[in-house]
Amino acid sequence: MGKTYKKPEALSDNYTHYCPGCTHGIIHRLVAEVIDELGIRDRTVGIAPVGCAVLAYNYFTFDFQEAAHGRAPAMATGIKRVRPDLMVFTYQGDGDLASIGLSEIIHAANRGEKFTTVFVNNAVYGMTGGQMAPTTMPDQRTTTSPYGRNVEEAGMPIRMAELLATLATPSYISRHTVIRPKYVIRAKNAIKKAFTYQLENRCFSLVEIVSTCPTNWGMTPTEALDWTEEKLLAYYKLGEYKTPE
Amino acid sequence: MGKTYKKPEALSDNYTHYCPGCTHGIIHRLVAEVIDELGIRDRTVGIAPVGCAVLAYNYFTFDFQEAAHGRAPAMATGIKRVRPDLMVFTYQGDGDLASIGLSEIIHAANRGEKFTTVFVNNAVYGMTGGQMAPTTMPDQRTTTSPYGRNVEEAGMPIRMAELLATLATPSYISRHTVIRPKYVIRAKNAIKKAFTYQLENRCFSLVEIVSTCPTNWGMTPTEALDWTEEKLLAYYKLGEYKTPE
Amino acid sequence: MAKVLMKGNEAIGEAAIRAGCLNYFAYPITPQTEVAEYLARRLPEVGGVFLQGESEVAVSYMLFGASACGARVLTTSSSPGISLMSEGLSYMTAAQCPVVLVNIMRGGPGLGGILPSQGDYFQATKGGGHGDYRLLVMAPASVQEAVEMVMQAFSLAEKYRNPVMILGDGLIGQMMEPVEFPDEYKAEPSNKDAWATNGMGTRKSRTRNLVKTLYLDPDELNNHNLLLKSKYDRMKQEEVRFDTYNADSDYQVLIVSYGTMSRVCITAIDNLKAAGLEVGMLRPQTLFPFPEKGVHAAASKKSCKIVISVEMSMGQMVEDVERSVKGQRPVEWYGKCGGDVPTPEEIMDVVRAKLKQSS
Amino acid sequence: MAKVLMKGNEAIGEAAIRAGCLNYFAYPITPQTEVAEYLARRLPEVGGVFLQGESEVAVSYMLFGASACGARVLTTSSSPGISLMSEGLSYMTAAQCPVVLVNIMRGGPGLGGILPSQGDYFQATKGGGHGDYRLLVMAPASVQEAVEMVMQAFSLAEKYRNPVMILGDGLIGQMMEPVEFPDEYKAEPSNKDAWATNGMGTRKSRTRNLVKTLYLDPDELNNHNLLLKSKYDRMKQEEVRFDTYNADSDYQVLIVSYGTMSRVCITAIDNLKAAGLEVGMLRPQTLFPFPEKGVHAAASKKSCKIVISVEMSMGQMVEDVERSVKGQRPVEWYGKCGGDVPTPEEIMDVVRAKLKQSS
Amino acid sequence: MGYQHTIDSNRCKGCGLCIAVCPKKVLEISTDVNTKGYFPAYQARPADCIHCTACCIMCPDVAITITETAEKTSAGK
Amino acid sequence: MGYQHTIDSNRCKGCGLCIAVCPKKVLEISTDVNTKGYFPAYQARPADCIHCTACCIMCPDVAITITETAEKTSAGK
Amino acid sequence: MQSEVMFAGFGGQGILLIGKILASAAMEQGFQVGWIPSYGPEMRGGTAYCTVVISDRPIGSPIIRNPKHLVAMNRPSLEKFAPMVKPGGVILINSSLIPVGTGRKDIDELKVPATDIANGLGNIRSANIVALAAFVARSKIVDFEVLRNTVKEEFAHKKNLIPLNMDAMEAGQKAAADSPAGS
Amino acid sequence: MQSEVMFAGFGGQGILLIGKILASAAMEQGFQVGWIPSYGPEMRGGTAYCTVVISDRPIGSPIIRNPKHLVAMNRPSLEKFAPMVKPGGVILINSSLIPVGTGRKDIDELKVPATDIANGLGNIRSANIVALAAFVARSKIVDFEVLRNTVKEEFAHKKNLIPLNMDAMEAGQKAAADSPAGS
Ligand SMILES: Cc1ncc(C[n+]2csc(CCOP(=O)(O)OP(=O)(O)O)c2C)c(N)n1
Ligand SMILES: Cc1ncc(C[n+]2csc(CCOP(=O)(O)OP(=O)(O)O)c2C)c(N)n1
Ligand code: SF4
Ligand code: SF4
Ligand code: SF4
Ligand code: SF4
Ligand code: SF4
Ligand code: SF4
Ligand SMILES: [Mg+2]
Ligand SMILES: [Mg+2]
Repeated sequence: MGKTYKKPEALSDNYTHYCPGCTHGIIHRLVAEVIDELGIRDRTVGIAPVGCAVLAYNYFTFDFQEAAHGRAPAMATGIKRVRPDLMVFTYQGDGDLASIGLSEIIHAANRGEKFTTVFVNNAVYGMTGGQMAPTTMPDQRTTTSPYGRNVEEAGMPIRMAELLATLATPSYISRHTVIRPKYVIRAKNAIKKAFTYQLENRCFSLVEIVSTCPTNWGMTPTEALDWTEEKLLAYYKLGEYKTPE
Repeated sequence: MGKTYKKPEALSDNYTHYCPGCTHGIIHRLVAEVIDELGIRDRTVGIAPVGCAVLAYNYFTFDFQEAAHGRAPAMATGIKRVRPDLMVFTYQGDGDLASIGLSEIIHAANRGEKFTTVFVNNAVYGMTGGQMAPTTMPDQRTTTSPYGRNVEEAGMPIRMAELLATLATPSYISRHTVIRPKYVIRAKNAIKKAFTYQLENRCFSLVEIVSTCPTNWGMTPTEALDWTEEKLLAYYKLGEYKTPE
Repeated sequence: MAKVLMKGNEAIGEAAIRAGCLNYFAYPITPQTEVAEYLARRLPEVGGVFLQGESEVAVSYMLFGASACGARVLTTSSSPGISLMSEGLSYMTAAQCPVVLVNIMRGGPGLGGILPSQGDYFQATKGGGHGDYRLLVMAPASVQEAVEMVMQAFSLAEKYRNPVMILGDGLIGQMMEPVEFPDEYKAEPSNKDAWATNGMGTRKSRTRNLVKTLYLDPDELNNHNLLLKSKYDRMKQEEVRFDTYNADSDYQVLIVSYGTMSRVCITAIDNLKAAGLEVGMLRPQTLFPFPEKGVHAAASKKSCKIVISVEMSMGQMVEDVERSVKGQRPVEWYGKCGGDVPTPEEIMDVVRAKLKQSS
Repeated sequence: MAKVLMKGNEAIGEAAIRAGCLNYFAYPITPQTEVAEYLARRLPEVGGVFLQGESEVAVSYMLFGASACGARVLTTSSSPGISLMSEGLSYMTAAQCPVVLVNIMRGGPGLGGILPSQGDYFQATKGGGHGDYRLLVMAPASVQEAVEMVMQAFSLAEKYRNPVMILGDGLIGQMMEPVEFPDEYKAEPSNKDAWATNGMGTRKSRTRNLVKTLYLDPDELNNHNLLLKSKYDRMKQEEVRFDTYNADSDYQVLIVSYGTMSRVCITAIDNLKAAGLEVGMLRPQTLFPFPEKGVHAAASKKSCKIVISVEMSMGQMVEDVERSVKGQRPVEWYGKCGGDVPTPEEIMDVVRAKLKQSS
Repeated sequence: MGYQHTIDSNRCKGCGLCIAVCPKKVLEISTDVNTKGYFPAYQARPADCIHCTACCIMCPDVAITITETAEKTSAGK
Repeated sequence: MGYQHTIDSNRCKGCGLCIAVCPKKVLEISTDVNTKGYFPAYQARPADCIHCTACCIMCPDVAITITETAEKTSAGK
Repeated sequence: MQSEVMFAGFGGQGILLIGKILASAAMEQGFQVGWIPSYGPEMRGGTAYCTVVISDRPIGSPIIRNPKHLVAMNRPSLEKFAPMVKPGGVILINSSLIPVGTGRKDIDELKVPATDIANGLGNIRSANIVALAAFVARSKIVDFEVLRNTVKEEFAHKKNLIPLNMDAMEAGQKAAADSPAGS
Repeated sequence: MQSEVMFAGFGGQGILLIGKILASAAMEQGFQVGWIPSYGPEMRGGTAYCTVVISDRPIGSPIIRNPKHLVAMNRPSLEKFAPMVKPGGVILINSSLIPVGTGRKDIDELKVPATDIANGLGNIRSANIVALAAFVARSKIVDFEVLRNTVKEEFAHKKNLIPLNMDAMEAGQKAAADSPAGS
């Protein structure tokens, strides 16, 4: 029952700047595998966020644009409107997408822009050193919520998949994670589905992936996986929230 | 069964710049009546939007700030955070709140900022002469959708009340209209309820009011009422979408 | 093509189409919304892209995305809308995106008013956003000139891979004047395969393109800035444009003025000439690069006693005039902002008064 | 109070509290996030307000709302974040909101880099937003000076009812230096009943207050702009501040430099003096109002052959230096941006080289 | 009959909303223009007015007021 | 036995995710530091490896590859 | 030689349109022209006005404080602008809506009941064309035939309105002829 | 007189902390001091370093290319920075992790197995304090007693760590004494 495994073509050989055990790396690989399998590398344009994944383009082997913080969906809109033949995806963190970029992602989804968003939710601002995000859990300590997120002042964490799924415009919205191999496989299938809807020019598609930030959570990579399962997945329920009918 | 009727104190004598039959005038009056009845004029700060209601402060008799386009909720947040004792409301149009100001209203609502928003949805950009808004109906002709709103390109109209009601943070969210006396009375009760939740420091509160723009709809004021009832109310369902439990 | 009577805003929209730009992203704002309204009708007719963005912030990044994959794009807005594009302008310039922007200025600061103004000179020429960058800025004084500048803007933007801004005031947008479109003219989109993210597969060298603005290594970032600077220096060499009026006379006063304001000055100059006072004018057509040498030379003319910068602002271009004159002559400013454009009579009085003081 | 060793960013946060500002709204961005992290801990201890906004755009309007009802407010950010506040800054200045902002500059344009830079000089001093407005801009050269300027900023903001910006580079924020806080000092919030929207009921004259920026009538808007201009003119009279180094020597070269860059120049000047070459320096402490007279006088000194503007940018302050020198002496520029701060040795070579050329 | 129904003809913009909602068809648009250039509404059949305030409630310009008059009558309570 | 399991010790950051998911407890962290200063994972009990790719699937740094080796064996299919 | 005509009235009276028609006609005749609208505060509800500048050489300032002529379609605009008109110009007064005159002796006051005439023609909205025709007939600022063609072109996309507007042209021309020159 | 000390090593070795402690001690002794961190690209994963400037007069440039002294806690940083040290300075080498030397004759090379010593004390994390103590003992850049107090203050909020770090101070001082001066 053995299998072989090798690095996808869409992924470069570059050594990543990510911290040990950061799941950004897994998610990069899944995107690359999907692009290989769909054979669209030649006409794909990725958009890197401002966040730990800002250097994502160093790890992929196709055209890339680097966005301003939160604006990737507007850039993707610009590309798809003038070049509908290109396959476009944004790769965004939770601060990027759910805080400063909230308007851009909702409007793009609501206009039904035909691109794909890979939304990496690690419940914190990783790159800047662990500040509170709109997705930070109640009582979770971060450098800007040193006494724990106080829901009286900061409100409850925003669940983007649920929020976007309420829009009337057809779209594909689902939430996955990569903390165990079985989840990794499901996450990849979802990403493939999302890209396929784009290929068919069907609708906007977004896959939220509940991810980890061992460094800013102050945990070992494996502790981070367990905390994700226990705390994050209890609030961020996995599943398909919307499919275009 | 006769009744008396006179102008509320919170309303000034100034003649409004609104077009004949524009329901902004009715909504102004309702807000003023509620403020009179709650006796809070002395500690109320209103925030005018950028839109036809930008001059709202000329028609009220208490403190006012004039916002930038879409940013009223951020200003209200600033006020309530440093002066929780003040009663604060934003008065915003649909372009202001649902287009450029989408992020500000959602984040304010999600943080549970304790102010009130009166959201006047007339399905068009009134002040600038009738451009398409995120709330414009499918196939509705506007100066920037001269062939009618194409949902393939612009997506479906955004239903703000429904969208905001999905947030996990407690709030009061309802939708009303003012196209018939009976609706006017309900709308007023909802506005009063919203202000009362603020008085009790309970939660964020928003009342969406489906309104008219006879001028840019190219209708007489009475035709506008009928079109609202027939077209808008069919999509923008009236009712309470959320109450703080 | 025959002359047609057209509103500035509509003529600007048509000019873009004639220049081969079929992609327009914008957010409505007075006094330029007619551009959007015109293109909302026209672009579908020519198979172009019209999109009303949700905000000027979003629009600026739609421009980025579209132009970074090689498309010609236009946006138009007015003062507050341009402010919201500040970050985007810094990014687009850093990423070398050849976009064209039109700012039909209104009164500021803040919400200000919707009448004509020239209060955004600093923002346009010094860069409203962060970091070292410049826009190539052109200022039309008539609807016809607006059309010509818009059409040239696209080739200039591509020549330098730098955003170009047309800076007009509300009158340029609202006025109707006869315009002629060089109907044959249609700039050929330059080949952008060297840098555009238009899909590896479509390019000969099947290496990937990357459009970015982050340079974590200080030397790389410094070199990137030196590259950008070299483009601005080249603009200063090759793109400076200005016009003069009554410049061969022995003018005692030199007026520096641009846009609609300069037309009012022309009437004032004619009247003053009739009344026996010679006044010359230099009208910058490019605000960046600014005609420094031209202004210096014109100010240094023997007969010239004083230089006056006349602007619909509280004194912005006057700083560039001062820099250019280098102390050769006293430099004065006259301006007004709010929308009430100074009249020829007003200018005449100012010229007489300031000349009197200076002597 | 005794000296403490503190990081610039943390000292800035503490300084605000000492100045009686207990309200902070901000969005994280390197290299100044430590201010937010410090105040997130400290403000709750002193019963203050700490709020991380959803974006810099929102933050700028939170400042507007809070200051317009009379509260002292602070925000801190870095280059791209300040660009997103451009519209807000235009509005706050138009509405005369006394807010204090700190920009710990990073390399630009675009995302640029996170290392020290002075590339936002234009944005800060000429106004990144639309319309005619100015910020009062102060540039500290040490952590201690940053603390003092932050504390003064609040009273200046209230004196003029105008936003005040502290413009520092990444080193000012990241360096640790000994600082002393005048622990008694605590500026009394001035009475703002004349204009603040703090609730009619709380005011003697029970007339309502209105904070707005729209003036549809052109004369009203022009008068409003004249009012604002009068404040800037007053700043030019009363607030210009600068420092000099080796200025009593018969310097052959005058350096104009600010912030961290000026400290590097001091070392270079000492070394050059040791090597027998006299160089003087003028360090603007206020960038707006700019020390025009000071620079003009210093440049006009007989011994002075040349003026060099040394900045961590591609040449921004140099334009104000040129304006000030008025052609008295050749004005040169030296700069670098990217984060690699020029070294004393580098400056020494530049000074020698440019002096050679000029003679 | 206890109530006084007044339309401020110079505040009125002639939009007709009051006319549309009057249960008693009391109101009509007048034929003479007001200072603002609008043709205001007026009570064509005042006697039919039951002072239900429907018109006041719908008037966007607060042009209509109903006051109690001195002599109280049954209709008045 | 038909498959070759390789860990690129200089790509490995020693995060341990592979170790956590290995059904056969094949992997361990080595005691010698790599060029990047990390202690990489290695196959302590290669014989137990069933080439299930679980470790490959979890490795954020694509440090693990499994290739088919020349001689096909039963285990290989 | 340069002359300016100001058109003023209520929003909705078609003021900007007749200004544009006059400008087009003048352009057809080879003049330099400019059409400057009022925009901003006045827009909503209040008075609308525009200025047409016609000149035989490039037009300098588009900002005109004292126009040569005025076409006033309602009372507020007559009161607001009549005093600004240069001596010697024509002031057309829509006497249907304006019971008064200018009281000025130094201008040529032309009273035309444009609204009534338009009503007579069966469509009140053509009052603006009646006024335009009358004004041109009196001021001779452009050739009447050229104006006629320009109006035709303007309504080319609404052919059914052309006869009405041609009648309006005649009626206006006639009204100008009938009404006594000067005053 | 001004001297500069560069501390360099892996992130996580407590490099920035010992820099700060030295700066505080110098401040206590009345010197002008500045502590300049590395921030940016290097941050994540790679080497961390900071420079402490100590002077008897106001500090000009905070940017130091050629420090007087170097404390190198790992091999990459020794290789990167040793060549930049001014002649006559002290270079401390954490010989537990660095098998090599500088090969320079113009500086005072001090080899201290800081990591091993710390391990011996029961907590590898105190290696930085061992190195700091050894460096100060050798360079005498600040008074050892003052340093001792500063370390105490630094750990005031983690009292339980004070004994450990005091032992580290002794061990470091001793290590410096034992190792031959120069090389
Ligand atoms: C306009 C602007 N504001 C702030 C920043 C600073 N910044 C960079 S990344 C980031 C947050 C990143 O968090 P997230 O999006 O969750 O990505 P992660 O690093 O967690 O993957 C912030 C605030 C910036 N670069 N630009
Ligand atoms: C930054 C900015 N962008 C655009 C505008 C122009 N603008 C003013 S109001 C408005 C839309 C108003 O529509 P809405 O909010 O629906 O209010 P309404 O007039 O319909 O009541 C726009 C786009 C502006 N003032 N500022
Ligand atoms: S900081 Fe967090 S998100 Fe960023 S690379 Fe490290 S672990 Fe991953
Ligand atoms: S334009 Fe529309 S919304 Fe604005 S005042 Fe007129 S009717 Fe009301
Ligand atoms: S009060 Fe009632 S009955 Fe009387 S006019 Fe008004 S709506 Fe009609
Ligand atoms: S509703 Fe008011 S404004 Fe409208 S017609 Fe009636 S009285 Fe006049
Ligand atoms: S392939 Fe499977 S069995 Fe082999 S090491 Fe990896 S996880 Fe363990
Ligand atoms: S998962 Fe990859 S990086 Fe992590 S320890 Fe295993 S091989 Fe190394
Ligand atoms: Mg994150
Ligand atoms: Mg609206």
